[in-house]
Parts: sequence; structure tokens; C-alpha cells
Amino acid sequence: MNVNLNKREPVYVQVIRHFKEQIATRNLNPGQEIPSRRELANQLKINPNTAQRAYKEMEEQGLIYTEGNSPSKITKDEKILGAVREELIGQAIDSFIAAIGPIDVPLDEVVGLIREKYRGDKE
Amino acid sequence: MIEVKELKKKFGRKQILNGVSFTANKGEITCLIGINGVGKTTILKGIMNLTPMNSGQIFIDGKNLSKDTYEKITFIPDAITMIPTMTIAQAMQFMQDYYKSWNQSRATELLSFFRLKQEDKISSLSKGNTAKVNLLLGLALDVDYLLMDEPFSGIDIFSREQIANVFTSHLVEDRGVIITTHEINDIEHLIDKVVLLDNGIVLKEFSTEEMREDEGKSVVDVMREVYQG
Amino acid sequence: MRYWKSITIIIIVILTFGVFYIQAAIAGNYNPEFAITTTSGDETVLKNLALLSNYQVDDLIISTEGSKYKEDSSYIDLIVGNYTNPKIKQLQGDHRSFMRGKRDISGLYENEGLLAYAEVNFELHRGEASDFSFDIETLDKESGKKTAFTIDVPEKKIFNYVYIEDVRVVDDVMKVTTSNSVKDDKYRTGQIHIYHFNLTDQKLVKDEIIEAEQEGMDGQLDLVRLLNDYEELGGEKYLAFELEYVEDIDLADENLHHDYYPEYKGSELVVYNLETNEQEEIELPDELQQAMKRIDNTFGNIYVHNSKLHFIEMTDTSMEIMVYNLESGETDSKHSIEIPNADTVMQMGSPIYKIRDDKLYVVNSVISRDMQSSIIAVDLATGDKLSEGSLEVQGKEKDKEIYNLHVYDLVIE
Amino acid sequence: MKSYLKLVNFEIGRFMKIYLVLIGLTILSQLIGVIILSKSYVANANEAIYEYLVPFGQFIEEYGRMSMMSVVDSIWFMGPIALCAAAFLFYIFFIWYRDWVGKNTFIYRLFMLPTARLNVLLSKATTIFLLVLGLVAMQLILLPIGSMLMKWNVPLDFRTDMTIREIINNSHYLFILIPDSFIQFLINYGLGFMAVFVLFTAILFERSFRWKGVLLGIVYCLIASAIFLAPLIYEFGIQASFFYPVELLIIEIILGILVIAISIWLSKFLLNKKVTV
Repeated sequence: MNVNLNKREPVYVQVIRHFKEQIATRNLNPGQEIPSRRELANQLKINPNTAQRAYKEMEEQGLIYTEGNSPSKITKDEKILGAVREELIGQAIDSFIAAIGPIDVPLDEVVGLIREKYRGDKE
Repeated sequence: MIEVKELKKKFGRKQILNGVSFTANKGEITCLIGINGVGKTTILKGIMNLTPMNSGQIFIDGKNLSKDTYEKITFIPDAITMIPTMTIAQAMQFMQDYYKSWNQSRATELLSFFRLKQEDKISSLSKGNTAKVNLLLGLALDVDYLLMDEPFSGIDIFSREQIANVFTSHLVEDRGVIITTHEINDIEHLIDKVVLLDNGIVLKEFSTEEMREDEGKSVVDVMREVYQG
Repeated sequence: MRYWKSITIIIIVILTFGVFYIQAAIAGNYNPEFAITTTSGDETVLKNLALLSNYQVDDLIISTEGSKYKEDSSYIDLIVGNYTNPKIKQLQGDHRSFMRGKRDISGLYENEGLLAYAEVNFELHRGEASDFSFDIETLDKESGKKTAFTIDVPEKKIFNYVYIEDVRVVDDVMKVTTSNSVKDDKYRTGQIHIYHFNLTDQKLVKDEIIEAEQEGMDGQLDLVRLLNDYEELGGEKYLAFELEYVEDIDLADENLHHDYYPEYKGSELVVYNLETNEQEEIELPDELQQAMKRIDNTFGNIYVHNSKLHFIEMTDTSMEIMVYNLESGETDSKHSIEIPNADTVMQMGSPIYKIRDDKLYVVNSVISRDMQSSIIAVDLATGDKLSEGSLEVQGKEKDKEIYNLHVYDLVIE
Repeated sequence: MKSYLKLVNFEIGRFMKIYLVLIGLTILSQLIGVIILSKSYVANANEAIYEYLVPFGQFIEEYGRMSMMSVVDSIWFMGPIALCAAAFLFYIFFIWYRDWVGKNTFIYRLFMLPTARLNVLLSKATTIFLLVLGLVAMQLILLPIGSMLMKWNVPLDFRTDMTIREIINNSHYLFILIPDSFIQFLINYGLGFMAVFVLFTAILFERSFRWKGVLLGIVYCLIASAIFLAPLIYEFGIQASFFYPVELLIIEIILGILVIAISIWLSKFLLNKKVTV
């Protein structure tokens, strides 16, 4: 797990985002165990308190759950998982549009280009 | 909680500390930042009663420092505080002799974590390894508070990484840590709280996450603002 | 055992010092034990004799009973000087408060009812003494009443020093004999003064100088000496002074070597009657004049006892005693006592004399093992040798080689 | 108490190497001295008697008999003792300053031990005291060995045998180290102990106030000496002769204890409130 953290955004926010990405890309599967907060802190070289905060936040959002004393796991709730996926797609498209917007390209051309690129990438 | 109130200290004619106050909580890593010679080490020494203050007060969990406090708080200076002719094993034996809070199993763990050989003489160790032994001797004490003076200065990159790992491990967890540094980059994500010092006073005291969240500023941003603005 | 080094050191220290000091305690003194033994004559005479002596570094007292080493001589004793005159010691025991700071036996006077002390006080400035004054204290032994007063020494500016030789009290008048050195006096070494203090009025009533009526001898007066026993604190009626004359020399003579010591010419005797306050020059018979001259050159002494002068002279084979009666002005008796090893006596150091109850006791000041008769007691009335004694080494050290024993005083109880 | 004992042991361990060297040097020098002096005396005697035909009696008269005194007064014997004395005088300072020197300042560790800092001082003083006594004890053991060596080397007629106590009592410096009476022993080493505590206090003054502390330390030494010597100065300087010897002894003992107590109290204050590592 390698993450480039930036220094101006709260670390816990960056950690959560990182988790969402992993979930959306299915690097983390529903029900999969996640590292303990200490392990996470160590892996990301962040303060354990921050890792703790990120986990707490994710638990509140229902991204992860904890049963008794066992390690936390990624939620199996398809609704939440779907929402995460949608959120990420939405965010990506938002930023894409924000970037392409000022160039003033017609939508058809854009869609065509996307289709071409997208297929090329997939092959 | 360590409370430092209105510390003042003069060396000769130079007023090193001119009313320094801050607090450091248990379970948090507090970082004293300032250029060299600003009195960071003096503050740590003051907390440990290793140098007398001209005025001010220091409370550790609400109490003044006494000989028993040394079982609750420890100081890891920037150079090792053991006799160079001792082996690491002898140094650990020395600690075990005098401290009830010495945790030998943790010491053994640290030994393998740092890949040190206990039969080695301290004087024969590299700079990085000496710093690790120094850290080991402090960390293996079951104390509530750890004071570290420039733990990263003058050490090779790999040792730095190893030492940084310590801060994210159970070795530091739940303890209150005060570290001093003049260079924040490596550890910016590790620390909870920053105390910026200059000219013998505290310029700013803030929580790093709050600063990022509320103002979107990194520690370096704040430093730039405070020192140059 | 991580502590073995420390424990070894502690054990070695405790054992070594323990053995050393326990052995010392058990063995007592390692020094030889001495005892006075009577080799001939009356055994009872030497019974009340005690020799204050010194063996190696230790002080001891030797009597016929054996010897007793002085234990626990501390630094303080060493600094203070471990010798305190036994008479002073006895007085310190009896009158602890009055005797505080009084260590000079010459300044003491004692009779049945009175203890008196005189001391000369001075300021010391750059090695020069000045501002002499008398401190006089008395103690009424019965009532315990103390008096004290201070009087300046008359003409104190002309003296280099004022030293007390003797103190007597007669009818409430204290007579303090001092030897004074006069500042500008080139030729004479000093004056002997007798100061009279009225103890009731606390006043100086008289200042006399002892001097010969005429400068009878050829030559210069070199020294005036009090012959009375300094340890004798009272009782004598007369003070006797010997005035010594030396060859008349011109001190201004530049050719004179500074080491030059003028030749002794002879002595005169002046006697001071403490009751009448008269001083009188004694015309000694020729024989005694000669004896006096010899005594000054050899070992010998002149003693004042019971208003008599005792001339004691050691020769190679004998001890000569001549007694001159001050009351009658005549030679009372002459005795010659044979001493087989008088030569040894001479070699080993000057003898110590003591006269008590008409008995003369003589002890060598340095005693070696080979010495046969180092202690002699003589009846002054008859001139008979009463007894002769020697020191014997006793106990387990008997056959060991011993060092010389130094006797520094003789006490007769 | 436990920490104090451990610290004593620790301090002794730290000095052990130099200590063993001192002991070794002393043993070697003194025993070699006995052999060399004995042999040269015998050689001298042989030469005189057999070559120059000096009669035995005359030889003894001229040269005297060989005894332990000529050994004890020689450089072979005094040298190592002087060396040890100098070493310990030096060590009184070194035992403190070496903990401050260099980058590896062990004094941090000592002062952060969870025990009263005074124990650090007391353990250092005890170490010096114990090691000095150890050396003197060794001297006591060496004397009979030296005597024995001399007996083996010098024929009976040419030597004067002395007991250990005779040797000691005839030698001025041995007599100070090993006095005759136990009370004197206590006084001597009490004085030594007092001096160590006064010097320690002076050192702590220096460690607390640096240059100003040097001055304070010297002033403290002078004051302590003045307190202790006051009665003696009064007694002999002003020629007052006021006190009886026994009184003087008692006063000096009380003053000695007082000086030690003041020194310890001051040291404690400096260690807790003023000292800088």
C-alpha cells in the first residue's frame, strides 16, 4: 500500500479517500479484513491517532464495520458500496469536466475521443 | 499531561527562554520546532530538572517533578547517555538495575527491531546504531511520557526510517511524546501538535490536523507565515 | 555474582583492619614494659618515684610497679604538646576553671589557702612584642573566690620581652620575678626584676632589679639565672640567682668574628630573702667558687632547698655534693658518692636531679639497656647512698633489643 | 538504599582497571624494592668484610643493620604510595568531571535515575573511601610479606627484625595511614572523609555556576577550613590556650561533623536545584 499524502489536507480525509478508491476498484473486497489502525499508521507513516480518526469516520459512514474484538472489515452493504462507486465516478467526471470545460470541445467529439481512448486502454 | 508554565532561563546575559508555556497531552506527539539555539533542548532539560530554570513551573500529571517521576517520564537526549565502554547488554542491565519501569521483553524486541547485537560495545557502534541504542534505552521503559531531543538529526536515511517507524508503532502508542526538531519534513504526518518557538517565546501552538482541516495549511505553511510574516 | 569485586574489597578491608586493631587491643602495647628495680640499698626509697619518659613515639610512666603507656594520644595532644607538667595536671584537676589556659608553671604559686598566677601579656606586631602588662589572678581555695587584675609593666616601652621566672606570695604581696630584655642594651643580655603587687589594693608597689652590689668580677655580666626549682611553687624563703660573667670584650671591635663566644670567667651568687625583701651577695668559700665554675662547664647543678644551696657535680667516678647554708653562711656538709659508671652517665646525657625531703634523686635522661645504675637516691643529711636502681625490661619483650629510653621528668610522690 | 549500594558497586567497577594497575604497581615496586635493597646491602657487606676485611662489628657500626625501615623510607616503597595518593586526589575530581565530558554525558543518566541525587554523591564518596581503605589494607598485608622477603635475603646477624607495628610507628607517613589506636584511625579517616565532602561541594559549585562557581567553591573550601580550624587558630594563633586538650578534641569532632553535615546539605541543594548537566 503506497499512498502519496499531501500536507495541506487533513490526513484522515486523505486516508478515507484512499480506502474509497480501493473499494471502488475492488482492491478491497466486501467483507475483507483491513489492517489494524496501528498497522495502517505504520504502513502510511502517519500518526496512529490519525489512523484512528480515519477508521472512526469510516465506521460512521458505514464503510467498515467491526464485530466484537475481531479486526474491522469492509462493508458488504451493496448500497454503500454502490454509493462509494458512484461518488468516485462522479468525482472523476466532475474533475474531468472541470479540466475539459475551458477548452470548449463539442460533446460528441469528447464522447468519441473517450470511446476511442477507453477501448485502447482496455485492450 | 505535561504543563509548562512561563519558563524563563538566562545563560549569562542571554535570555534563552522568556516565558515559555505549552502543554503536551498523553497519547499525543507534540513537536517543539525552532531553529537551533532557540532553547528547545533547554526546555526538555528543564522538564527533567537537568538544568535549573530561573522561574516558571512544570507539572507532570499535575505534580512537581520528584525522584519517583523518573519512573514515569524519560528523556532521550541527542547523544547516548551511557558509558561508551559498556556493551549494549551491560547498558540494559544498568537500566534494569535502577528502573522498576524497565521492560526487558520490550528491550529485546527493540533489539531485534533495530537489528542490534547486545554484545557490541557502545563505542564501536555507528552513529545510527548508537542513536538506536539511545532510543532503545528510553523506549524500553514503561513510562507515560517520552522526551526526545532531535531524534533524527545527523543520522543516515535508513536509520531515520527505522526510527520513524517507532513513532507509528505500539512502542509510542498511548504515551505522551515531546520531540524537538529544527526540520519538520520527515515527520509532518506523524505529529499531533506543534509548538513553534522563537526568541524565547512560543509563537504558535496548534494541532496539525485541525490546521489542515480548518485552514488547509501544512505545518510548513504555518511556519512560513509565522517566521517570515 | 555481579557484586563480587565490591564485596571482596569490603571483606579485605574489614578483615585486615579488624585483625590489626583487635590484635593491637589484645596485645596491648607492643612496646617493651619497663620497671624500676632496686639493685642495692633500701627498696622503699625508690617506691614513690615515677619517671616520665618517652620510648620511641610513646609516652610512658615508669615506677617500681611497672610501666604505663599513655593511650589514645590524639592529634590534639600532639599539637598541644603531650607533655603537661604533672603538678599543673593535678592543679587542673582540682581547679579546672581557674587553671583554664594556665600552662606555665613558672607563673604559678600555691600554698595551703591560695593559688595565684601571673602572666605577661603583650601585643605581637611584626614579630616584635610590645605593650607588656601583667595579668594577675588569684584563687582562694577555701571560698573559691577569684580575683583578677591587670597592670602595665612599668617602663614597658624599653623592653623587648618580659618573661616570668617565678611567682611568690608573702603576706598578701605577690612577688613576680621576671627576666626582661632591654631594647638598647648592647652588652647585657637582660635584667632580672622582682615586681611587688599588693593583692588587696591590686597595685604595683615596688619594682626591684637583681644586681650584684659591685661588679666584682673582671668582665661582663652575661646572664642572670634563677636557681630555684621552677616546679617548686612555694615554701622556699630564698630565691637564689647566679650572675655569670664572661671575658670582657669590646663588642664594637670589628675584627671580632660573629661566632666568637666569650670565655666564662666566673659567677656570683645573689640571694633574695622573700620575707625581708633584701638582696644580698653571697661570698662563697673558695672551694664552692671553684665548684661553681666547674659545674658550669660540666654536668651539674645548683639547687635551692630548705634555705640551702646544693652544689651537685658529676665527675668521672663520683658525684660530689656540697651543701651551703644560706642562714648561717657556712658550708654545711660535703659528700662524695661513688658511681661506678659515672662515665656512662656522662655519655648518655645530662642527669635529672630532684631534691625532696632532704633526699637527692638522680636519674639519667637517656637510659639504655646496658646501664647498671641509672637511678640513685642519696640522703643529703648523711651523704649516704640510700639506694641504687636500674630499669628492667619486663614481659615477653625481655630479650628483644630495645632502643634508648628518654626520661624527661622525675616525679616524687 | 538499594540504589545507593548498586551505585557504589557500579562506581567501584568503573575504577577497577586503574585500581588494579595501582595495586599491581605497588606490589611490584615494594617487593622488588625489598629484594634490591636487601641484595645490595648484602653485597656491600660482603665487599666490606671479605675484600676490605672490615671487622663485622665495625661494619655494623658504620652501616647499621638492615631493617625494614631502610626499605620503608626508600623510593621503592614511598613512590607507589605517593602515586596512589596522587591518583586518588586526582580521582576526587575525575569521578565527577568524567561524567560530564564528551558527547556521551553519563551524568544525564545518573541524574535521571529514580533515586535521590544525593545517593550519586554518597556513592562516589563511599567509593573513594572504600578504595583508599582497600589500598591501605593491601599495604598492611604487603608489610609482613616484605619483611619475610628481607629475612630470606639478609642473614640474621646483619638485620634488625621489626614487627609490623614497629615498622609503621617508626615511619611518619605509614603512621598517618595506619595509626596506632583505633580512635586515631577514626580521626584520620574522618578528616579525610570531611575533606572529600568539602571538595565534592566545591566541585558541585563549579558544576552549578561554572566560572563563578570556581570562586564560590574556593570560598567554600576556605570557609569550611575556617570553621574547622577556628578553635585551633584561636588556641595557638592568639596564644589564648583557653581550652583543655580534651575539650579541644570534642569541639573539633563536633565541628568536623558539622562541616560534613553542611557540605552534604549544600551538595544536596546544589544537586537538586542548581546543577546543570
